[in-house]
This record gives sequence, C-alpha cells and structure tokens, in this order.
Amino acid sequence: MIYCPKCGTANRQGSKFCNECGAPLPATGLRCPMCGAMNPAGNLYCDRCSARLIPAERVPPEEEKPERPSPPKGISLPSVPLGEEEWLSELRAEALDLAPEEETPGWPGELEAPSEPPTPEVTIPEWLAELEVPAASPTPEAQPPEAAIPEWLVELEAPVAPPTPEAPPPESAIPEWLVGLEAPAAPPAPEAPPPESAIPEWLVGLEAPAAPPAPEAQPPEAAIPEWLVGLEETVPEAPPPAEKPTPPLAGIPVPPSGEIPEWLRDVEFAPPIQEEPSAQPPPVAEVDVHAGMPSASTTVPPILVVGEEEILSTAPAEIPDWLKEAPAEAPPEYGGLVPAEIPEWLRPLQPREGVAVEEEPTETEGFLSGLRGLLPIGKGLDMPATAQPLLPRAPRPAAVARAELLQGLLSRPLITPPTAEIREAPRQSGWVLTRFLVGVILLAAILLPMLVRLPLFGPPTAPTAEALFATVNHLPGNTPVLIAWEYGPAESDEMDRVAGPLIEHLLRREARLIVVSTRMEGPAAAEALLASRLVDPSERSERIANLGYLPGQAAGVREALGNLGGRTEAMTGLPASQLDIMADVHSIADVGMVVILAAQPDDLKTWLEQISVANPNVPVVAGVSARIELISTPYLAAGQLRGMVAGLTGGAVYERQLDTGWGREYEYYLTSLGMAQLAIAALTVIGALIFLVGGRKR
Amino acid sequence: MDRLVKRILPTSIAVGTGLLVLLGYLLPVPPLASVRDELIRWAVIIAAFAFILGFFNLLRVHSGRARKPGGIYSVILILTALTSLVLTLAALLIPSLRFLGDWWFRYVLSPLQATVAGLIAFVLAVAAFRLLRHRREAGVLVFLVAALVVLLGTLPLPAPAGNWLANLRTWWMNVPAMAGMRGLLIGVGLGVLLVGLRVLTGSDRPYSD
Amino acid sequence: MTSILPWLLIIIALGVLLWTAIRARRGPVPSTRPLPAFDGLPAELGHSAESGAPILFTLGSGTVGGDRTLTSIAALETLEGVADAAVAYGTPPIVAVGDPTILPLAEDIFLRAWNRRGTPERYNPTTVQFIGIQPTVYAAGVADLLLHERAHAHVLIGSMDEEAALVTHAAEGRGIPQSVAADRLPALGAVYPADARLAIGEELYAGPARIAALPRYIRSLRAQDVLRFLVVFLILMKVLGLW
Amino acid sequence: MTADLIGLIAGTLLTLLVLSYILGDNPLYRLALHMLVGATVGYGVAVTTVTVLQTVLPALQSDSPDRVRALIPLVLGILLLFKGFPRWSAWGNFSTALLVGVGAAVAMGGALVGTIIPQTAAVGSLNVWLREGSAGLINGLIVMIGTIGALLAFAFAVPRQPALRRLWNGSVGVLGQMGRLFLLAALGAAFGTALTASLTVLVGRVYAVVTGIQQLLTLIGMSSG
Repeated sequence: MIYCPKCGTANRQGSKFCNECGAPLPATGLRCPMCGAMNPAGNLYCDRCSARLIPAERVPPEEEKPERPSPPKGISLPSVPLGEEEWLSELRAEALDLAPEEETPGWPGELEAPSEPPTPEVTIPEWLAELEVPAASPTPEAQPPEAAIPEWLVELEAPVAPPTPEAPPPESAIPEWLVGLEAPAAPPAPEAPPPESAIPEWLVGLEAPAAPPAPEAQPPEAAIPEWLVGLEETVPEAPPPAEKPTPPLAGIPVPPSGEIPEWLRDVEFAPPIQEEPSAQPPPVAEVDVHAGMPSASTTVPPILVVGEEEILSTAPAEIPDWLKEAPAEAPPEYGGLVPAEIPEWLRPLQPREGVAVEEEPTETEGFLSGLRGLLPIGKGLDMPATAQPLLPRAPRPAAVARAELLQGLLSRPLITPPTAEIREAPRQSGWVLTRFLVGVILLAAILLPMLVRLPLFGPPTAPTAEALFATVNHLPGNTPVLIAWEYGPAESDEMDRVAGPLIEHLLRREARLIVVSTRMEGPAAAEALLASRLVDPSERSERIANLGYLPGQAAGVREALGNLGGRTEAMTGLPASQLDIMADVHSIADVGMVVILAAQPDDLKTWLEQISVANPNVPVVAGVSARIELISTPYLAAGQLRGMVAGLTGGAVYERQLDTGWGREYEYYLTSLGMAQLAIAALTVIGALIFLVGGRKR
Repeated sequence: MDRLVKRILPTSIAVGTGLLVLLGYLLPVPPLASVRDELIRWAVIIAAFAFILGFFNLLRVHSGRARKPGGIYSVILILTALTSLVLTLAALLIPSLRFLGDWWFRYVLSPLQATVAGLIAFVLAVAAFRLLRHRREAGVLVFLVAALVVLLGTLPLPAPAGNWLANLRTWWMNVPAMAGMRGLLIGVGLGVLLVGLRVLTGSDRPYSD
Repeated sequence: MTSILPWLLIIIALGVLLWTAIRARRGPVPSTRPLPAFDGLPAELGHSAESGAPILFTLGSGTVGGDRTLTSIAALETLEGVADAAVAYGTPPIVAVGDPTILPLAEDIFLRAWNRRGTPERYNPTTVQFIGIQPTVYAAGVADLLLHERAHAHVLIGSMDEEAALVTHAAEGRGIPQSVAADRLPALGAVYPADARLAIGEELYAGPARIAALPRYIRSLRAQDVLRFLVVFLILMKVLGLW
Repeated sequence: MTADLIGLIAGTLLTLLVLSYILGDNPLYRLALHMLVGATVGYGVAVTTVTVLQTVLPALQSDSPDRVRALIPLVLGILLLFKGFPRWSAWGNFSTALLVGVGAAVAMGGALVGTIIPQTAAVGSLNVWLREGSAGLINGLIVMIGTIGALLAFAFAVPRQPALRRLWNGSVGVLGQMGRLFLLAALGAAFGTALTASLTVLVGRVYAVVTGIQQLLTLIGMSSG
C-alpha cells in the first residue's frame, strides 16, 4: 500500500496517482543503498539490512502531525538480528557517506581563515549551560578546530542529506571541549602515565575529544543507575580537575603539527584517549589525506559506546582497525576490554549528563535534537533502577554492539524537534483552573441540600419500579428467591439504595434470600447491606443464605444454577445442603424468583442468558445501576425481565411505596443528585458556549 | 524440541481447547456442553494463578520504585497489600478471625473504592465542560443534546417541563440511542468473531513466538 | 434458522478469509480506511524515542479466558505491532494491565521483541505493570502513573468502562497526546469528550491491521465487512418475515 | 464498639483524602490511592486463591477421574508461574495458550449466540414495535435505519475503482454518516447515564463524610458531656 501524502488514502502498490485526490504518489519501491534490496515505499529502514532508506531530512513535513496516517510498515523492522559483516559493512558505508575524503582540502583553508563559524556559536550556549564553562570567549587556540566545524558540516551535508545525529555531537561539542575536557583529563593522570602524558598535547592540538563520549556514553536504558551513582561520586571530585587545566593551556601555544606523531602513537597505545574519535579530524586536517576517512568513520563507534564498560573500552580498541581500514577484525578487539579505565572516563563525564537531561526538552537546535534522538537520557532516568541488575556484567559484546549500532541508526530524528516540544508542554494553567472551579461547583451543589433543606424537586417517578413493587407484593410467603449480587463497594453507594428497598420488601414478604455473586467483593457487599436491612440479626440463619463467590463468569453461573445445594455458606462455612432454608432448594428449578442486582451490563446479560437456558419459567426481576439502564430496557421490553428498579430514582420510588424509615436519606440523596445534575448541565452548556465563542485554545 | 515447547504444543492446545469450547456453545448437547464447562473451569483455575503472578509483578515494580524519590507511596502500597492479603486470608480460613477481614473490608476497602468511583463523576463533569474544546464535528451537538436530555430527564422537575423531559429521555433511550447501541454491539460482535477465528485457526498466536 | 445462523456466519467468514488469501497471490492487499487513533502511533513512537520518554499503554481489564478475551487480544496484537520499533528505538513503552491474565501475554511481547534484537538480557521485567484488579482502582492507578511517571504519550486500547475517563482526564492534565480505542458503550461515552484520537467500537479490532498491516489482519477486516453486509441483509430478511 | 469507632474515623478520613483529588492531585490523595491499590490486590489474591483451593483440594482427595480433572489445571497453573522468570517463560506458554483458546471461544460464543444473532433479530422485528401503533412503527423504522447506518459507518474497505467508489460514497457513505449521528446519540446517552450513576456514588460519599463527622461529633459530645 502507498499512502497519499496529501489525503492519507491508501492506494494500491504501484499506483502513480492517488485514487482519492489525484495527488501524485511517491515512488513505489525504494532500493536499499546498502544491500540493494527493494523495499516497499514508506519503509524508513531496509527490511533486509535495516539501513536507513529515507534520509532523515527528507521525511515529509506531514510526519510531524500524528494525524497523518504514516505507513504502518514505516516502523516495521527486520525480525532477525543483523549478521556481523552486514553491520560492519553498514558502518563502513556510514563512513563513506559521512566522511568524503575531500575534507582535507577544506581544512587548510579553515586554518587560514579562522573563527567565523556560526554553528559552533549556536551550540556553545547549551553546552555552557551544562558544563558551566567560559566557552563564550573562545581562546585563539580554540579557533582552528572550531573553524573546522562548519567546513565539516558542509562536507557532511554534501554526500548525505542529513548530518546524522552521531555526526553532529562531536562537532558541536568541540568548542567547549577545550574547556570541558579539563575535568576529564585530570583523573587519568595519576593512574595511567602514558595516557596522561598524551592527554595534554592532544588537548592542545584539538579540544574536541571527550565531548562525544559524553553524549555517546549514555546508554538508552542500561547504564543509567551507574550514572546516578556517578552523580554522587563526581561532586567531590570536581575540585582536583579544576587545578589541572593550566598545563594544557600552557601547552597551547605550541604549534599543533608538532604533536601529530605523538598523538598517533597515543592512539595506538593508549586506549583511554582514543575514546574520542572526533579527536582525529583536526590532526587529520594537519596531517594526511587518508586520516580524513577514519576520522569521519570513527564518528560512528561512539554510537556503539553505550556507557557499558565493555562497550566503552571496545570503542578505543576499534579505532586502530579503522585507521588500518580492517573492520573485519573489529569483533576480536572486544577481547581487549580494559575495564580498569572506565571509571576514570565515566566519572568526569557523568555530572554533565545529569544536567544535560534537564536541558533536553528545551533544545531546538538541529544538532541537539539529533543528540537527543541519539541518547534517550530522560528515558533512562525514569526507567526504574531494575534496568541495571538485568544487564549482565559481561553481555555478549557482538550482540550488544549490533543492537547498539541498530539503535544508533534507528534513533536518528524522524520528526523535527519543535513538535516534540509541544509534547512536553506542561499542563496549562487554564486546565488547573477549570478543574478546580468544576470541582468546587460540584461539591457545593452536592453539599448544599445536606446543610439547608431545599424543597426543590417534586416526588420522583419511575413506572418500572412501581410495577416491580406490585410483582414482589404478590410473592407468596417463604418463597426461595435467588439473588445475583453483582456489585461491589465501588458501586454500593448507588446500588445499596437501589437494592435496599427491594431486599427489605422481600424480607417483609418472608422470602428466603439465597445470595450468590460472580464478583469477588459481592458476598461481602451483600452482607453489609443485609445486615443494615435485617431487622432482627438472629433471624439471619432462617432468612438468608450467602452462597458466596462464583468464579468463571457464565460457566460459574451455569454450574451454580445447576447445583445450588452443592455450595457452601460463605459466612458460616456450612455446606448449603445442611441449611434449613436450603432444604428444598437444590437448583434453579426450585427457586420462586430471581433478583439480579447488576451494575455492569455483562452481569445482567450473563444471568439472563443462563437463567433462560436453565429455567425459562422463573420470574426474573432486576435492580440496576442508572449506568446500565439503557442496556437493560430492551430486556424489559422483551419480557425477559418482569420488573426493574433503575438507579437512585427507582430506588427512591420503591422506598416510598414501601415506606420505610429511610425516606429522609433518600430525600437528601435525590436533592443533592438533582442539584449536581443541574450544576453539571449548566457547566456543560456554559462550557459549550465558551469554546464555541472562544474557539479552540490550541 | 525447543520449537515444540515454544510453538507447536501451545498452538495445538489453544486451537484444540478453543474449538471444543466453541462447539459446546454452538451445539449445546450434553457431552459437548460439559466438556466446554470443564475447560472453562480449568481456565478459571489457571487464571487464579495469574493473580499470584500479578501480585509479584506489583511487588517487584513497587519495590523498585520504592528506592526512587516518592518511593514512600510504593512502600505504603506494598505494606497495605500484604496487610490486606493477611487479613483477608485469615478471615476466609479462620472463622473466629472473620471480624478482622470484615472490618478491613468495611472501613478501609469499601470507602476507598467507592470514593474513587465517585471521582469518575468529577472527571466526567470536567470533560463535559470542555466538550466543545476538542470535538468540532457536527455530531458533537447530538452528543451534547443526548447527554443533557439523559442527565435532566431523571430529575423530578415540576410538572410540564419535567414530564416532557422524562418522556423525551425515555424516547431517546429507546429509539435513537438504542439504534446506535445496537449498531455498535453488532459491529463489535463481528470484530470479536473475526479475531476469534484468527486465534482458533492458529494464525494469531499471542501465546507463543 | 437461528441455530444455523452462527455456523453460517463462521463459514462465510472463513470462506472470505480463504478467498482473499488466494486472491492475495495475484492482486495487491486491499486497502482499508485510515484510523487516526492508530495511524498516529508510529509518529508518536518517533517523538517518544526523541524525547526519551516512553509511551504509556493502558490495556484495560479484560480477563483473558473470560468473555472479553478477544478485546484484550486485539489490544495485545496492536501493542506487538509497535513493540519491535519501540525496542529498537530504545524506548520500550510502559504497559499498564488491569487483569493478571493479560500480564504474561504482554510480557512475552517484549521478551520476544528483545530476543529478535538479539539482546534478551535488555528485557526489563517492569515494562509491563499490573496495576490493579478492580476496574476503577486500575483506572485510578493508571491515572497516577500518567501524572507522575514521565510518559510521552498515552494509548488506551482494551476493555474498560466509564472509569476510562479517570485515565484520559489525567493524560489531558499532562497535556500529552493520547489515542483511545474502546469497544464498550460506557467507556466510549466517557472518553468521547476527551482530547484524544478515538477509535470507536469495532475499530479497536482494526488496530493490528493499521499498525502491523499483516495481510492476515487486513483480510480479516475484509471478511468483517462482508459479514457486515450479511447482517444488514439478515435484518431486512427479518423485516420481511423471511426469517 | 471501639473497633467500629476507629473504623468510622478511618473510613471518613480515607474518604476525605480521596475526595481531595477534586481540588487537585496531592500527596494525601496519592497516599490513599496507593493504599487502595494495595488493599484491592491483596484482597483479590486472597479471595481467588482460597476459592480455587476450596474447589481444587476436595477434588484432589477424591477418586481418580475427579483427581485428574483437578490435577491438569493445577499443573497448568503452576506452569503459568514460570512466566515470572524470563528464562523459563516458554514453559508457561501451555497455560497462556489454554487461556487464550478457551477465552477466544467463550468470547466468540458470546458474540454469536449472545449478541449478533439476537440483536439482529431484535432490529428486524418491526412487528414488536407495531404493538405500539403507527408511532411505534416509525420508531421501529428509525431504530432499524439507525442500526444499519451505525453498522455501515464502520465499513473498513474502500473500493478503488472510481466508479465503484462514487457509488459507495453515495450509498454506504451517506448511510454511514447518518449512522455516526446515531452512534453519537448512544454515546451521549451512555455519558449521561454514566454521569448519573457515578454522581450518585459521589453524593453517597459526601453524604457518608457528613454523617460520619456528625456521628463523631455526637460521640465526642457524649464522652465529654
């Protein structure tokens, strides 16, 4: 099916124009750039290799409106995990897309003309907010890399429309990193001499490094707990780094070119540092054309880095391969995990993450939105801590890597950020006000009649209730009456007023009440009401048998109807057959009348169906909630019900006929209910007018 | 073997039992009907075990949440759940302790449940007030009128208006609303029928991969 | 006649399913009418992945094994339609179930999804949460989740009654987008005024077809339409006294 | 008496806590709500387990056929508990399969025998309406047309050939549009009845609080005076 981008109509595969509105339809099939498989139009990802088919930017704007029927297949995914070579080839392909070799020419040019780029400036503020760093005034050394950025992006956009989320973070990060890294740089110093020695120069050469890991390090769900831990840990550690910065800064004046060989060496030997793939671009710029490729390609591994120790440390291990352009060997590298490093790397970075989360929703810049898509941090934060124990200390690296890669590929922004923000909109003050006012008015309307007596309404009328009263009145004494007690405490405030008079009437008629319920709270609710309506509690045993809860809906009812004697009395625990009042009652056949007290439509239906099968002749009456009056009336019309009390009104009418001591209470109830109903009717009309005139607020 | 456990056996169980029960409905002759009821009884017993599953899921979720800010509520929830479990069990198994369960049911469970049910009235009132804010189709007026008629029709208002409204309400309930309701019910019935067929033909297997 | 009718309906339905299955070999899958309540979900998933906040699914309290089983099944199949993508995006939804029998089935959906991703160890056993048995209590519980967990959007699909209003009210208060699919009259009446994309009655059963678009789902919709006209025909027969 | 007094206080207090939600979501309400969730679940688990045990255990002690009949569901039930452990989850498939199978059939049976056929018949039987004379007949016709319209309003398929589509929109489309109005008439009525019912409950709760406080006051008065 192809969905018309204009009217959303589904059109036959292969149609060129929409049947509904004649609008031209998008091309039928999409050939996957990766594996060449043909995919149905509307696929965002290749069904075979899961490569992205439609560049994120080219997603039609309609995508923003959820109303638009977006192709269901759009979210279909390959149901088998990808094979190694596939994902690796995917990665390499990424590299090709992201990093055209032409970069290098660009760089020198940048070096001549430094420090005009708007893009970094845009991104800096956010980072500032998170890293509380004086990046506002970029030091001269900062400029070369900064200057580099725009070029980068230009290069990026050229081959592949979207700067894919992975790509931006490194770039956008670069500027403040010259400052941001100061903290991270420090901790390693004591433990690992080689890295430490490396870091300063490398810091000088280019400030880009650790920024990427910062974002990358956030696992979609897994590592969050660690982060939280990290949050506490890092607070104390902040000061020591603070002093550190000076050496790197001092080193800055030294011409970058000097470091390159060293840096490369570090890359080979010191895992910790290589963690910053995007570190490479600048040196690359200064050194050789080949490096351009790896530099870009390495922007991808960060995706793999999900903040799990294993993965984190693998990322560095990988880079040498990429430089060597021997991706096939990547998996083996997983062996060389160096857990020791992780803490150092993570700790300095964590606090920033914590902050970043808060900022997220407010971000609008393309890059940051990309970032956000990349790292669902907030998710992690509100996913319960249980996520952590689930992760084995050592998950199968290949599998995780594959999942993470897909993760990275898939979580590129489908929709442009603005809409995403509307989602996060806080509750409107208008809402709170409306809610409060309605509440107050409602409560006032209910309370008023209880405080001051309002002779507002006339006597209630309910013909069906009067009819029922007559029916019950002709009930011969000592008749066994089966009562289906289908309501619990949630409905008892209404249903007790419906059932109360009926029950009392039956008791007055000296009927024997046999109570059953398919609701687990039914029997208890029944006891509560029966106790209140039974004049002399000592009579209970010869008036009432509460046969308790019947599990299994219709089947349970069927079974019970067939074998009432086989049940046990819920309150006394005696077998029903031993109760005097059950002596001559073995099944529905021996029952003189059935009363269904129902608050739910299904209950009424079930009982009527089962009784009509088991004993069509027994008269059935019902006391129902106002809620199911609509659904019950047909049964009354069809004669399946001989009488019915519906809702409080019905109950009140019945009560009047019976004339018990409860009249006063019913009066309160009716008046309060009436007032409340009037109030709500008024509110409804007023609301309607307001919104008709005012129009919809959004 | 794995496939057998994971797919083949479950599917055959579902299809087999399903067909038997359905047959019991369509040909309610003694053997079939009793087989149907037996299978349904089994389902009820199995479903009861699901309650245990649910109980532990609840405990797991909230013991996790208890460690997060606002965890106090989860702690309270767990404590109440255990108290309720113990009291009710005691009441059901030891007649002399019945009063405990009754007290709990009457003074804690009932008021809470009933009041939350009462809140529905409030949220519905708010919804009624904002009705036209969200729904801008012509039909919304029908809805509005229906709601008002049914709401006011129950009121014992003074004679002329009152009776007229009451009659209108009755008519509305028995004619237009009835028509809509029946259309809805039949349609849902058809939907159920088709999903049921998918399950009973084993083409939908929500119980296995 | 009345005793034959059920068989008639079943046989015709099966016939249509078979026929469309055969016809599907040649000729494309028939198209079905858009249902905003479901067609919005993929986009919603994208938003959710972006904002990092999960979508909250309310699956109702229809006991599997009871007479509301198939409503819950349809809801579960709709959920399964989005599970793969949600898992791949790294933002699996929060699923709130109101009956313990739905719990294991819903959990399986995510177990399978993570397995297909090749990382079963990432499955989080608290993705699916059993909120409460009694419908009203369940609804109130879900409402509390909506108000206090960081949910990005709300999808109510399943068997509920008017207590559904408690849930939609909460979602509206949070100002998050929501889709509601219900098949019971009280629920529909209660949620109609809410700010939600609504799927009424049998539209609920079209959820899987709109989300997963598997041929078998679409075929069954086709069969449903055929039966629809059969019922209309039966009504007219009855009017003419021919049945 | 004291137990009831404490109960009265507790009940009134809890009711007030829940009612406070009307003025806005607040910690007190959440407290009460979480208590409620816990209480209902605990209660439910207790009742179901006891009920099942009461039905299963006697059968287990009885002679062979009954024992087998009780044993199978028991085993399946225990298998279902494996669903609690992802690693062993697959073993629970038998139990869920049975639940799904039986449930599907129950629902289908109900839909066919309980809904589709009788409702269709009811719609078609105009003669019932005729009892109320010509007015009744008109009502009957309205119900019939409304039902058919509502039914057609749900039609999913959309014919592709323009000609067919025009025909469709002209007939089914129009009827469907009308049917939607009848659906909304039903929805509105459902809304009204639901509102009335839940309002009654709300009134009941407010009344309970008021009377509860009155009782407490009188009790205090008695104890003091």
